[in-house]
Amino acid sequence: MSAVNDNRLRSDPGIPAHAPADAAPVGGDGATPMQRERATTIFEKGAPGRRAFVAPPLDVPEVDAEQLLPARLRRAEPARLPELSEPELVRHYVNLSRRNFDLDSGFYPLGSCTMKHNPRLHERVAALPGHARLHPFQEPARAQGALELMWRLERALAEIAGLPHVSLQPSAGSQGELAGVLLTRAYHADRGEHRSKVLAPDTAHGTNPATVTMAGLEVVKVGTNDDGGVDLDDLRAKADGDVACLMLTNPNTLGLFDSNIEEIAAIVHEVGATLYYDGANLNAVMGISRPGDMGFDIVHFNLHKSFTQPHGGGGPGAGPIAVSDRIAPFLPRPVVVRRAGTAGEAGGGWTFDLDDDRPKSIGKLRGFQGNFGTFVRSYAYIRSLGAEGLKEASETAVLNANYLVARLRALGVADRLPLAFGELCMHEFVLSGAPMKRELGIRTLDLAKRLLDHGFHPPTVYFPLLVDEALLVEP
Amino acid sequence: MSAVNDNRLRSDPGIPAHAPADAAPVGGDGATPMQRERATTIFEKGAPGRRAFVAPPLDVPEVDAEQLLPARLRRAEPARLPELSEPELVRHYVNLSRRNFDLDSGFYPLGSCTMKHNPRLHERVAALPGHARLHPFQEPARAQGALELMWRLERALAEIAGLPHVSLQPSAGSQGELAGVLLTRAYHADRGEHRSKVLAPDTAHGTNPATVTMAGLEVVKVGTNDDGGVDLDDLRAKADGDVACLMLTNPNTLGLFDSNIEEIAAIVHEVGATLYYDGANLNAVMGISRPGDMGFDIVHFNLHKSFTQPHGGGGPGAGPIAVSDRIAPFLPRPVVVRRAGTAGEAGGGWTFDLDDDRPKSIGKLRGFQGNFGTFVRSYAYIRSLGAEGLKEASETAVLNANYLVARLRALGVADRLPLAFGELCMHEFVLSGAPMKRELGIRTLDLAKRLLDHGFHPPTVYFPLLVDEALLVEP
Amino acid sequence: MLAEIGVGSLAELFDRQVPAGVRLGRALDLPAGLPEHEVFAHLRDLASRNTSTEDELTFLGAGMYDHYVPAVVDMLMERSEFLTPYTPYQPELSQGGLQVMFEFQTAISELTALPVANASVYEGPSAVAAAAYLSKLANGRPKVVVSRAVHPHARAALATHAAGYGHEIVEVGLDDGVTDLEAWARAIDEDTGAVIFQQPNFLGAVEDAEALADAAKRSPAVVIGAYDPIPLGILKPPGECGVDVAVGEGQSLGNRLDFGGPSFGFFAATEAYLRRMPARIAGETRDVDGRRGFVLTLQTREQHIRREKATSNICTAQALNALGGVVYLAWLGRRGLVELGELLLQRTHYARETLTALDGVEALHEQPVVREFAVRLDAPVQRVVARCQEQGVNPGFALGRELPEHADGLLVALTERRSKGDVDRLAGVLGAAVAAERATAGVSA
Amino acid sequence: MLAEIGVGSLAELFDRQVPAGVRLGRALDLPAGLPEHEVFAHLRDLASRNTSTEDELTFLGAGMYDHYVPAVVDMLMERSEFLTPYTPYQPELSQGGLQVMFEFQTAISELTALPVANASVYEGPSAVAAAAYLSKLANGRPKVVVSRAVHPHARAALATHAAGYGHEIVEVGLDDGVTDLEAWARAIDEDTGAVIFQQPNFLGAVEDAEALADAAKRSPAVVIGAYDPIPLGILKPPGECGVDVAVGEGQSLGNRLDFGGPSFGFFAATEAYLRRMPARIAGETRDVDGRRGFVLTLQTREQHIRREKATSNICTAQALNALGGVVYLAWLGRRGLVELGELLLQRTHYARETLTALDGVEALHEQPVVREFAVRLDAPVQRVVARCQEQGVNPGFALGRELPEHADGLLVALTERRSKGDVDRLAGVLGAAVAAERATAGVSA
Ligand SMILES: Cc1ncc(COP(=O)(O)O)c(C=O)c1O
Ligand SMILES: Cc1ncc(COP(=O)(O)O)c(C=O)c1O
Repeated sequence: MSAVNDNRLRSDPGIPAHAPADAAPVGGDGATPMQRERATTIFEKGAPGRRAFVAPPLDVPEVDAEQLLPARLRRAEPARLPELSEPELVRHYVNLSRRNFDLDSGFYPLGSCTMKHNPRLHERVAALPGHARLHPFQEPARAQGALELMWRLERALAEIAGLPHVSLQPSAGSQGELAGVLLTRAYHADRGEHRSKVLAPDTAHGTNPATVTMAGLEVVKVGTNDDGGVDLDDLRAKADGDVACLMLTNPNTLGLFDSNIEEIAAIVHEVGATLYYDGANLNAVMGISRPGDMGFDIVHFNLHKSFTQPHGGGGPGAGPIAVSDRIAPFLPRPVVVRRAGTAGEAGGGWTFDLDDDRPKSIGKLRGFQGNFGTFVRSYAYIRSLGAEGLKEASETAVLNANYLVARLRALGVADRLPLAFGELCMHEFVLSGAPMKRELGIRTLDLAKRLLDHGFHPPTVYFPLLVDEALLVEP
Repeated sequence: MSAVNDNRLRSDPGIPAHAPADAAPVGGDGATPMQRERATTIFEKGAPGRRAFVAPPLDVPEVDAEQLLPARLRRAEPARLPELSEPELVRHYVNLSRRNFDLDSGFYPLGSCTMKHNPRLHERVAALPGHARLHPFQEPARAQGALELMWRLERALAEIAGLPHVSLQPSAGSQGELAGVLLTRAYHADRGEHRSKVLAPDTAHGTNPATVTMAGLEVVKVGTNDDGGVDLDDLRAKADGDVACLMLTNPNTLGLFDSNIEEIAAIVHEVGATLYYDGANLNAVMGISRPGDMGFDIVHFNLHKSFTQPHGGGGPGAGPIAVSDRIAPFLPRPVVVRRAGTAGEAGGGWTFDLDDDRPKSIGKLRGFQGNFGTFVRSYAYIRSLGAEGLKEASETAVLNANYLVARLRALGVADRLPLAFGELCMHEFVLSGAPMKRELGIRTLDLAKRLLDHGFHPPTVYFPLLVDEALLVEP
Repeated sequence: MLAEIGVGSLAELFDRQVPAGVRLGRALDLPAGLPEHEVFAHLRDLASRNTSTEDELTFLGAGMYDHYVPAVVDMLMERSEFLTPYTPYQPELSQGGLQVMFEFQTAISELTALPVANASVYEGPSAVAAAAYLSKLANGRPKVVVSRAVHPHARAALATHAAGYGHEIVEVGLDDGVTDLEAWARAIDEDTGAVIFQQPNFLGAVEDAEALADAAKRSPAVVIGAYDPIPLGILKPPGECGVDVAVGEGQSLGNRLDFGGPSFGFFAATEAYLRRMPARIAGETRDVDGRRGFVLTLQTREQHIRREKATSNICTAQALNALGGVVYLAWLGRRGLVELGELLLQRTHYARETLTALDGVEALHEQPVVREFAVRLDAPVQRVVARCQEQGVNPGFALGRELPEHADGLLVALTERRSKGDVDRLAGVLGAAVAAERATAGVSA
Repeated sequence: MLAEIGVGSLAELFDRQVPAGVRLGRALDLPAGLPEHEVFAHLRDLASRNTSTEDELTFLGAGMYDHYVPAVVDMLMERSEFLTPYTPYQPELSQGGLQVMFEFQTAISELTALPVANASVYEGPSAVAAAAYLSKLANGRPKVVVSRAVHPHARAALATHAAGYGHEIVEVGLDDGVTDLEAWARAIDEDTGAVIFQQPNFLGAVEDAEALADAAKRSPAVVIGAYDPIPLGILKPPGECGVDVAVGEGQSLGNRLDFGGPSFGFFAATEAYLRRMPARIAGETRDVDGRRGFVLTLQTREQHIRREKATSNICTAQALNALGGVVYLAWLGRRGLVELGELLLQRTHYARETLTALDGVEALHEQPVVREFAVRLDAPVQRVVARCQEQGVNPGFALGRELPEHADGLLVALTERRSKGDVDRLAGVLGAAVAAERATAGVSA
């Protein structure tokens, strides 16, 4: 399939709603099963008047509808939604699902994505009516289980990050980043300062600069040294009193742990700026090294990368943040609090509540309490693995990545497709496709497409931008 | 794939438990996706020691195991079960599932199978803990909801069959048949008679004669007339005082409603025999004609054919039976009973119970109360459709089958592949492949395999036996 | 569509085929159809009027057990691709389901140490009857000897089936909770076509399976054992005890309680009985290109020939439930099954010790037990049970419901879900209930 | 594996990369891992300490609604093939997910009568902020005018975001439950970059969307409407009211309540804003052989160029929830959405009439309502709510929790699950609770 996109964003309104689908062409043309069938959208299936929904009969005295809702406020033509029976509907989407590569289809080494295991238990516990059908405006006194779960998850994340305060509110990593930069702004503002710059290495993920812009600040790129880490000289040169914050991923998007991390922290703190940890790669270091101990003030987690929330083909996720004491007053509201209380045995003698009275808070990033459904899954994961298990997960990730590097080296692949930096890596690694392109005329994109032919999902390509013909592999 | 079977019923014990699976061969060989991958059983995957299960730590004082269970009662070598992690396990079975054709894959016109729609609601209600985790020995007073559901389903089936008494116990149609023949035996025995013969038309399903043998009686075949119905002369000749019962499917396996049904019933009843209705094809006549009104004494239902229980690739199902007053005393025990009681508002003032004290009962065909999980689904179906909806389901089935017959005729296919009998049909029809074989040299099996190539599931072939090169189609 | 068919109306389509005398001519007397959310609400309401194993701390077993069903099992059983297909009559389109059957058979074969296994029968009790029927077909002898410690429902199902195909049933009594070996040996003779025992038996006791099988070896009888699959991780398997046919209830392997069904029955045998096995068997084969594949084999019934000679009438069986079974066994794994067995052995011992230490509670027998045991109460059992249930604890099965000679018996079952703390809670509640009943009896005496 | 890598131990692998000063050197202080059945039991216990909409008769809405989630939605969302894949960076392997996104966009576009829609943003309130940010990028004006009848969480999210990217917020008050049209018109000027209202608004009232949009047409402002999708079956769609950008909370379309998330937000706009839309958009394309296919388009962020110029930072969004949304809309169907709207219109009217007939209960406003309405109680609202909850009825949202000026207000929401009988029960319980509180007040006064 060509990557050319003709930007027709809606299905052609000229196609009648129940145009008969041509018979699917079959076999022998070398197309993969995912490509073989003709794409027919749901708007082109079914027949007028069909629907799976059965409306209950009207059980109240009928009142003239015009009287209840005057014509000028009314819709004239029904929205042109699909019209199908339930079996047709199920068939359509089950068949579409079969045109997706998923975790069960095979090796899925996309980099910077991390979560390769989605325990089925988590779907079961998330679906319990006490979770799935809990209204977000239910009185806290009647949502004690949910608040306790959030509180316990916050405590676990705080321990993993090495930072004492947590807000679960952000909807994904990017919103966590935005929260982080806004927290930094609020922190400086509270001290009477306006700082306009945010430093970020050139290996940073695209959301970092986008976030900084959204927070009304300006990004300043910091260079990368020969080891793939932050260029200290460049950092020193750029770290001044107008810097609000340094955003860093560690291990970074090259899969490398920055060996100068302590010095970096010192430089940044010296100018009064804060240190932000992009936690997308956290699962390389759980139980091994903690961002708080490295000197970071603010961390975001991606529950959908490090804590099993299934990716869903692009969400949902969650991006909780953990912060140090000095940042805590500015956390989004409400905050989950625990009080010694009379809730009785079930809550272990504690009462949980939502505290909205936080005068210095940056406010709300979104509605309600965040993506609670993802909290349930991540909490179940942390309880299943425990301290030992989490560390083992990190160890296994790092072991596997290094084993793959070693195998590529042993098989001679590394001659044409070497590691971009160093010899070892953390949970993922970046290969440089430059020699391959130069010597064999094969581009990284060609390699990716060829992997497709072999039934493998290709690694992330052309990221990080810093590396020519990059191939980011996370086994 | 050839139908040759080499009868090696176990995986080769010589294959080491974690023999590496060869890379799947890919693309371009014209094989369908279902055939493409190399079959590797779960016993050949994983690695020693792996398991998804995590045993809880021992929380009781440990006692020497030999003392609790002497060595001579002990297993020496662990059973050679698979050894995999949970993700490996899930991947294996998800990938196996993709090698199945299912209701969502496309047109599935197997005959004599009927159920083409498995509403998803039913899986949801069957999974409610109040159903799924109800122990079969729970005291009836604490299983009132389940007993009420069974009672209500019995009443609905009784109304559909036109026969007043129902037992839900049989596990599938065949066990329902066995129950029916044993009931007939018990009925005659109670009147001091031993009758040794059971009549069945030559179009009968294979389970009918097998059942008769299992019940210790003898099958006598009755011929088929030119209209595809029972040959009345042959029936009259064979109906004598030694006949216990006539087993009939109506519409029969040719998809034809026997127009002489009233006369057939009269002949059978005249010799004091009972009339058994094989309900596999019931969904052609729901709300249109009732076996009880046709003169049948005993009916079995296949909940997995007429009442949405999903087929599961070969079960589970359920085969409830409905009977007339004279057969009722012999029904399997226990029987669900309803009594005016003080159960309070929830049960509508009724109490439900299991009555095991049935002196004339044929006893038990199986453990507990039958396949309760299937009752939940079928009851949900009956409540979703109501009287109107059930009739509409039958009408649609018959309409679709006749439309397909008409289209085949219009397209000239009928010249080579004519209806075996008559012009119209009920919910399914039988084509005779004899002209096609004679004139074109194409056997029914060839046709079936060619349909496969087009991505269609073929109809039932070579059944009923009576028709040469038969093709039984149920759309 | 009507025009194409050549009829004027739907009614005509039926009128031309269904004689007037048998047409219903009125609507069925059933409630009107409901929207999905109302059906859900109604079913949920019914379900909420049952006390499930989520609603009380239960020690009820007696044939079906409240083991934890792993989430992967439910997920796989609910996949359309396993849930909705019909019986695999077209192997090309059903390789997935056929391979599952084959793997299931292999797992059962490994578990029982018997070389052949089928792809499931309905459930446990009727499997016992099916095994007896196999023996009748195999050797034609008129008698079947059955231990009284076989599950009452299995004995009942056997009786019902035997009344049809013709077997005289001879029951052998118990001695300290296990089959009376002497009486058993005495009952077996040249007319004995089959002998049947259960392991562990209905009172939770581990039988001496080898001795029972041995006693039958000088007769023509087929030795049939009805097994609980969970303890087979630690109990000597039937294939090593001289058992010819092992059957059993599969519910405890990853299937729901479901108020008794659907679950699955398993059926394994020695090579000699391969061609007499009931129901379906999947076999391995090669396609024309030499690729490995699976097909249904030995189909001697259904739409096939020699129909009245069929070894059983089973057609639709329990394929989906068997999938649950093999997934569960693979989930436990080779070591997990052993670990689970050892855990239950220890906890069961602890529970027996703890309960029999209570006043008014004593062991019903002294045999080894592995996951269930029987005690005798010095108080009316049904009333003790009711008292416990009021406290949210279901202490077990009142044996008198099925065995009048054990009116004072209570059968207590464990699974991995019942911890030491749960056993201690049971002891507290049961002790109090027995004491209360004895006090009442004392007062009224 | 270690040998192949060339390190002696796992520890060495880390020691060679992670400086000693930042190694943890101790185990994390977290509880030990648990077997699956114990995790399940623990989570089930926590869940049971929440009062869900299954545990009481609820009329709570205020942004999220207890609609019935059809079983097909759950089934499809739980299929591995939709549940587990990553973002569709490889279109060849993700045609299913990409087509779902495309269908979702088309459905949202049809629903809103606006030509372009994206493949989801996080949820409703932040979608309002994202729309305001779009306006800032589009016209750079310093001010945004917001109706006070916009959901308080949306106004809060807007304030938080605006504090970053820089928008001054001007709030416009209400008149009899709807945005004060005169004040609204007065507030809009050349400096206004966006105007934002909600339909139906937070008090359940139907706004005159056309008039509100009209008032902004002489200014540079982008007209932003926050819509509840369910009433769009019967309400004039934003595209026909002069709205430029329509956003909203998608939860009521087949998504669970989930204590507030995850659900999805939708985002639709006129053609003019196509290139400024936040988050992902799937587009139609042809492959080299001319076959129709789908790809992500307009990706101006993530791993791509011009990163600090991105129109939003959204990366992971709500693809799976959006799947639930489009499946739900297809399940309702073209007619079903209208039927549902009409049903709710009638039942909501009945409920308003019934409740306002009670002593001490009066309408908070007289505007048309379609699925939710506000009343004023002559008694302390929070205490009335508590009394009702003790009777198993949650009468609605105490407006004072978010709007101090409506401390006496109660917001009552309906879905298809709440029948006439349920409304009558609410009336009984609410009437009694209000009476009881008034009696108490009378006594203490
Ligand atoms: C390094 C890095 N930072 C940030 C993000 C953004 O996180 P999210 O997708 O959860 O918004 C990602 C994920 O793609 C990432 O890999
Ligand atoms: C006509 C007929 N009778 C009986 C049966 C047997 O029913 P079951 O498979 O439920 O045992 C079938 C099903 O295959 C059938 O089609």
